[in-house]
Amino acid sequence: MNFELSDEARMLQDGLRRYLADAYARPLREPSDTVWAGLAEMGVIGALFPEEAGGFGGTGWDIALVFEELGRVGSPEPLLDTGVLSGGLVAAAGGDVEAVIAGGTRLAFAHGEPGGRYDPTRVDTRVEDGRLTGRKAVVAHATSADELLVSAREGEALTLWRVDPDAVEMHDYPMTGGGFAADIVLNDTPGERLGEGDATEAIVQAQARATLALCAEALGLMERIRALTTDYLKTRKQFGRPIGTFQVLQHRMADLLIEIEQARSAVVNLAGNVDGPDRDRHVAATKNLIGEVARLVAEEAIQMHGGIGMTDEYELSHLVRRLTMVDHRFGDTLYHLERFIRLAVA
Amino acid sequence: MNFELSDEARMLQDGLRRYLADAYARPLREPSDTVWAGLAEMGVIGALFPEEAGGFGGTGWDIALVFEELGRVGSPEPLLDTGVLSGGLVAAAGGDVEAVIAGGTRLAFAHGEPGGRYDPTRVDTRVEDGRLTGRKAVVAHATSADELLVSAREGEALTLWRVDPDAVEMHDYPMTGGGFAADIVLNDTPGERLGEGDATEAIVQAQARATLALCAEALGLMERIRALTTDYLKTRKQFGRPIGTFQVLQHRMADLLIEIEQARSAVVNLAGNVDGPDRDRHVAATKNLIGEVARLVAEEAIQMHGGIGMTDEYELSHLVRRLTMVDHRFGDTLYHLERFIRLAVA
Amino acid sequence: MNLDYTDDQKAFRQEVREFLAAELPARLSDKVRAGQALSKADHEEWHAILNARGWLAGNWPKEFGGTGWDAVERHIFEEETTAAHAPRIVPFGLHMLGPVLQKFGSKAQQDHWLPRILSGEDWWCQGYSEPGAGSDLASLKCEAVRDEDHYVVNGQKTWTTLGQHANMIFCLVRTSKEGKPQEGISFLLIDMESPGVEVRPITLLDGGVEVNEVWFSDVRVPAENLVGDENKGWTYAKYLLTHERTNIAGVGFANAGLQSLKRIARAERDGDRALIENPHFAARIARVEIDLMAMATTNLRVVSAAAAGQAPGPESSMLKLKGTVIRQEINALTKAAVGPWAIPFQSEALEGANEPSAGPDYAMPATRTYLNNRKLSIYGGSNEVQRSIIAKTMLEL
Amino acid sequence: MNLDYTDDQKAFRQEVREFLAAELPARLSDKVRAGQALSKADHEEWHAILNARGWLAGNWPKEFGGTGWDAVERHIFEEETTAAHAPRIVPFGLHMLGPVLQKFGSKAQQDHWLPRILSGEDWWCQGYSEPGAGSDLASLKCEAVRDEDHYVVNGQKTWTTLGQHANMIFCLVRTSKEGKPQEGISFLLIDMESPGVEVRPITLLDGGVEVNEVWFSDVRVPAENLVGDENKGWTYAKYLLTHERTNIAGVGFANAGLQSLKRIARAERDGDRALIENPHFAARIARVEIDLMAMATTNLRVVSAAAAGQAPGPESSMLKLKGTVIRQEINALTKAAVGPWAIPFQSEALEGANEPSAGPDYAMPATRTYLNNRKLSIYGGSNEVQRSIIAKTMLEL
Repeated sequence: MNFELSDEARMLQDGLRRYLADAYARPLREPSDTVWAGLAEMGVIGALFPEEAGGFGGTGWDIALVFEELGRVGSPEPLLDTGVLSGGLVAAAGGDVEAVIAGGTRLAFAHGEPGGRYDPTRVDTRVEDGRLTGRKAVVAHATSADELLVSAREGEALTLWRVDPDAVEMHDYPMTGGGFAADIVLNDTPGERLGEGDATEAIVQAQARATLALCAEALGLMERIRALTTDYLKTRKQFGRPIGTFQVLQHRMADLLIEIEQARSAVVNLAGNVDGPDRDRHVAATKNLIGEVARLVAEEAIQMHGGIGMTDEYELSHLVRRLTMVDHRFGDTLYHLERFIRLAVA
Repeated sequence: MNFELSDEARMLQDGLRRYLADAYARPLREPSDTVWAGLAEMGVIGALFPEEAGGFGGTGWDIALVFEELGRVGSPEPLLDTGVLSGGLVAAAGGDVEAVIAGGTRLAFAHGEPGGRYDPTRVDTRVEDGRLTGRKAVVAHATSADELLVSAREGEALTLWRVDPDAVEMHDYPMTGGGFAADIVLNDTPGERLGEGDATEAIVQAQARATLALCAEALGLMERIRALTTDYLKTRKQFGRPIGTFQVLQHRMADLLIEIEQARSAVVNLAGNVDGPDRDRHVAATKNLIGEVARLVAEEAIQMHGGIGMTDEYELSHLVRRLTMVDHRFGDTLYHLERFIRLAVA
Repeated sequence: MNLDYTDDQKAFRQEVREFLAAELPARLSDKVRAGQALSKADHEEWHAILNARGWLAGNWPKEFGGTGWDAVERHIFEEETTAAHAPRIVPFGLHMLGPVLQKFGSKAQQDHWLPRILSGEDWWCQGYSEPGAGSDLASLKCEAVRDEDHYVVNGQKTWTTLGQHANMIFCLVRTSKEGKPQEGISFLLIDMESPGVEVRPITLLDGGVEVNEVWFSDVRVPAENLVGDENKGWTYAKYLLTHERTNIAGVGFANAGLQSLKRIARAERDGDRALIENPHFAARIARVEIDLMAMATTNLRVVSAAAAGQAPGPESSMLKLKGTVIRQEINALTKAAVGPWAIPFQSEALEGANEPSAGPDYAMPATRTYLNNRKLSIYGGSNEVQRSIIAKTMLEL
Repeated sequence: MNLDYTDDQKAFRQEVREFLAAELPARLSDKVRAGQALSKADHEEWHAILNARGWLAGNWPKEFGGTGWDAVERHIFEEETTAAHAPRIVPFGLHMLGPVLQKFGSKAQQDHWLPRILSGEDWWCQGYSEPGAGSDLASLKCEAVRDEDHYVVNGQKTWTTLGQHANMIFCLVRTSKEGKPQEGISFLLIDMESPGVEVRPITLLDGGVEVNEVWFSDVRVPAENLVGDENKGWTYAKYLLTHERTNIAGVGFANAGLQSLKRIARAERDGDRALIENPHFAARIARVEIDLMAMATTNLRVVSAAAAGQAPGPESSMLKLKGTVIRQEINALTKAAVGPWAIPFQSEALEGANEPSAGPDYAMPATRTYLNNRKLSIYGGSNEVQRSIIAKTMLEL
């Protein structure tokens, strides 16, 4: 049992933190090609892949470390979608992710469908003779992707296909947390098969790792939001004294701190179990807890800031918007509560 | 729309409040024959029955008024069981409740059975040729009752029977809120039929009114607990000043006050609807809300009192024990949450 | 005690319903139902319709052109208009300035300004908050110095809602620095078209623009625009805050929001069932509905007492607090209900522009409303301030 | 990073399990599982068994007869004994006084008192709290005046847990009224059999007697029973409070309580299903289990840091707070789970006497445990005090 970072991990963390502090010295709320190239160059994308795929990491601990740091600066880069979700699927199927690791190729996973909500198996897109027909909804970072990975049914089997983004109809719009998503229409669109057999378990596994990434990002966001709020409580004066001297706000901050510590432990639990036999129970527990704590932290941070916390211009707004969106990918608190009950309580 | 008490109601309230202030000047934690006689004499039992039954009230408003006052002093008298629940059933069946109103006869309703939890229709006690066989559990105030009312199945029908307490086997024990309850064994025990036809609706209606009584009592308990706690916050000093000057406790008291106000409105809602077509929805809503608020008030009151709040000797202990038991009769918060969903949400 | 409305009240409710059925333009109620922002012209159109019926000033006495309704009638009107998705009445002239002028203004001020509020000739906004003086209004700094028959105003106001539409602003300004902070504040009416007034929009968390900063640089204001006495503005402001707190519970908004939430939860699929059949989601809806049922009755109790002539006391703090908690919970549940459709951030789509998400229409405003309504617990006296008021007045702590 | 125990740690866990299987009397574990009160003899029996194995003083260094375990080993021992429903170790001598004597006591005091703790010859209790000095310990009044080679003690202590069994009490007493309130406090060991000591039981909310008032009237205490320096008792008390806070999270108790709750929820019928199949009840269990999974890891992080030599800091306040919230929620759910069987108030039944309720055995302690464990958030520094500590030390507010 060891909760210390290894020397390599510590180096990655230090380097990444320094790089991000610099890159986000002026806050960036939209993805940036420069930052993407910078992340690739310092090996951050490679840290998400195991050696056999050409990376130098790929464990749950690596994912947690990288995404907590990205969360701290509110980075909107498509690293989760490209590196963990789509890249993870390609690597698991034995595909080549060299270009992904090098930062040359960005991927997006077109999986969820209108009305499918959070069910990872609800796919109605059909494939016949290597051509796909169907609709995909809210595909994150679809417009900036060099290649789409699309899930579709071939008979009963859930299968994965590489599709050229230029070959589909895209309706794009901004996302609440930055970047663009798109609704996608496939109409007899050609695709190239990725992997063999049924991909359900591969998708569930990739989503479990992406959930870890998202939860770790949420942890970073919460840490940064907490720091901003603490600073604000020390500087802002009302009724003649810093509002941080009011006992009510002190106790509410103490409660936030405790809950963020819970969130950290939940991320640790998932990081240590994401590739193990107890994966599903930990995915459910961690995503549920993170969703609960994220709502509390976002709402309390705005409330304690008062008016300034409601403005777009202030740094908090972007962080809070990203944090509030965590509950809307890969299943929300209630979805995972029900899963946890099935797996652990009932 | 009118939230003012009528002159008669105001008189009853004033008189009852004065009487109880006197009767409970030294707190009584167990039922008292003197208090019972006093209540009967001033017409409090009669206020629970309509004129056609020999009373002079019997509306939801009357029940709410009486039980809020009883709650304020933590009275453990069996008025709910005798007056509202059993007496209500007898009166509804056209039986004679004169002796009940006069205070001469105390009744208990032997209805719930081991394993039946809160389901009012789960009755396995059988009746054949006017003789009852079965088990009843946690029959409140059974040992002090002059007559038992027992529910039993005759064929499919749910029926009611008057039974002599001396004719049954009783295992009695104290209740957490004061008074005694008993588990009862009926073994070919003779009974006298009360009313005709299936009694299910009559039982549900009597329980609805008893639920109102219990919720109003909880409201009175909470008012008294709040007053005790406020007083304590003003007198008790720590770190050199009254603990009521600490902002954290002020805000928590404000939240309690708001929730108690919610509880009052919930009781009003049920009082106005307990005999109407929207009864069941209001029973579910009010009992659920009271259960939630009662837990909050009990736990916060103990916490704000600190050590003294943990002692049996101090007045709070009895009030808190009674309040905690409200959730264990006629369905708890979760039972009524599910009922409310069925009736109002789904 | 009884919970029923009188026959007269029922008849009045029927009259309001018929009026709304006949006169509320579907174009406006559709926008409100869909959570779309209303334009200045939309607001003006609805105000004019109400004014034509004599129902614009529900809280003014008849002598000033108001309806003379009691609190229960106002409540019924509020319930029915909210349920019909009518635009809310822009409150600054009608609910805020109007009562202050009626109570503290001169006859000349009443005669001049009140009819212009009803006719729509003036659009008022409120100049109370300043950076550094939000919940702590008494510490405000914006200054007015008397210069013969004018005041010269310098300083800044913020959180000025819909200031971009307004031609007039009523302000709290500092006219003296002596005594306690609450003393030395005056209540001044300022023409926004005066030289030296600048309005800068503030973009909010939800991407919308509804509040503004207003800057004053040597703005000359005729002394006749002072309301009441110099340095007594704090008294008028407190009076106004009390008036602002009628309907502070927002029961109508909460009910409309709850109905909309249930519609969405019935429409959304969750696996093989409707979302509303998910017991955990249903439990969250049930809890907030149960709370709302109780709060609606608390509100009626206060309304009923007000109609009987009792002044609203600290109960309004309780209603404000519980009301915001309930509305914010409904907003959070609505955001949860739309699932992944909460992710699109479509300001243009809400205005009816290009490339909306393929998601259902009801999903579009969910995230923005959730974010925007975080303000409910901040403005008009934050919930923290309300708790302190309750502790002081009701608990005497 | 990794979450696995080392092979040595796994072997140790196995060793503890085997010991418990062989040595823990079923009579004792049955009582603990059923929530029954343990007698003095029960406690002494279990202490003697542990002492025979050399495992009684898990937090003492070997030189004083302790095990010398590190924090992880202590954690494993705690997990296994709790899971096996072993009696908890009575902490006053072993976990509280022991470390203070080892750190601040004289050699003579160590040689005399420590072996008697291990052998069970002395049963210690704690004299800290006073009426009016609970969370605010520094304001204590119980007074010790030096009279040649004795102190003369007058005053009152309260909340003295299991004082009815004790022959010795360690007290904080006021030896000076000068300076700050924390100054002028001394740490004194008092023989309970001295003339002038009176113990009065306090019945608690749950009907049980586990705490006492202790009164001192001109009690003469040999000066050699002063630990450390006069007027420095506050330092020793703070040290002790830190030590008391190891295992403050109560993960073992919470786990045992959760397992018991699930057993009850599987056994209880709720309509046509087991209670655990009621989705709303299951949700409440799930939420507390999820919280507990996270807290257990927070606890391990602190344990692991402690094993690596880091002193426990304000994290112990976080663990105390979250730990009590979780345990109290489990207690509340257990009370809810037993339904109407929560109503019987059976102090005698718990001791095995006559006329128990016909309800299932598991129902009997539910209400009493719920009521009794309200103390968790009050004693050992109330949760309010913990929040203030966290705000001060970790947020620097």
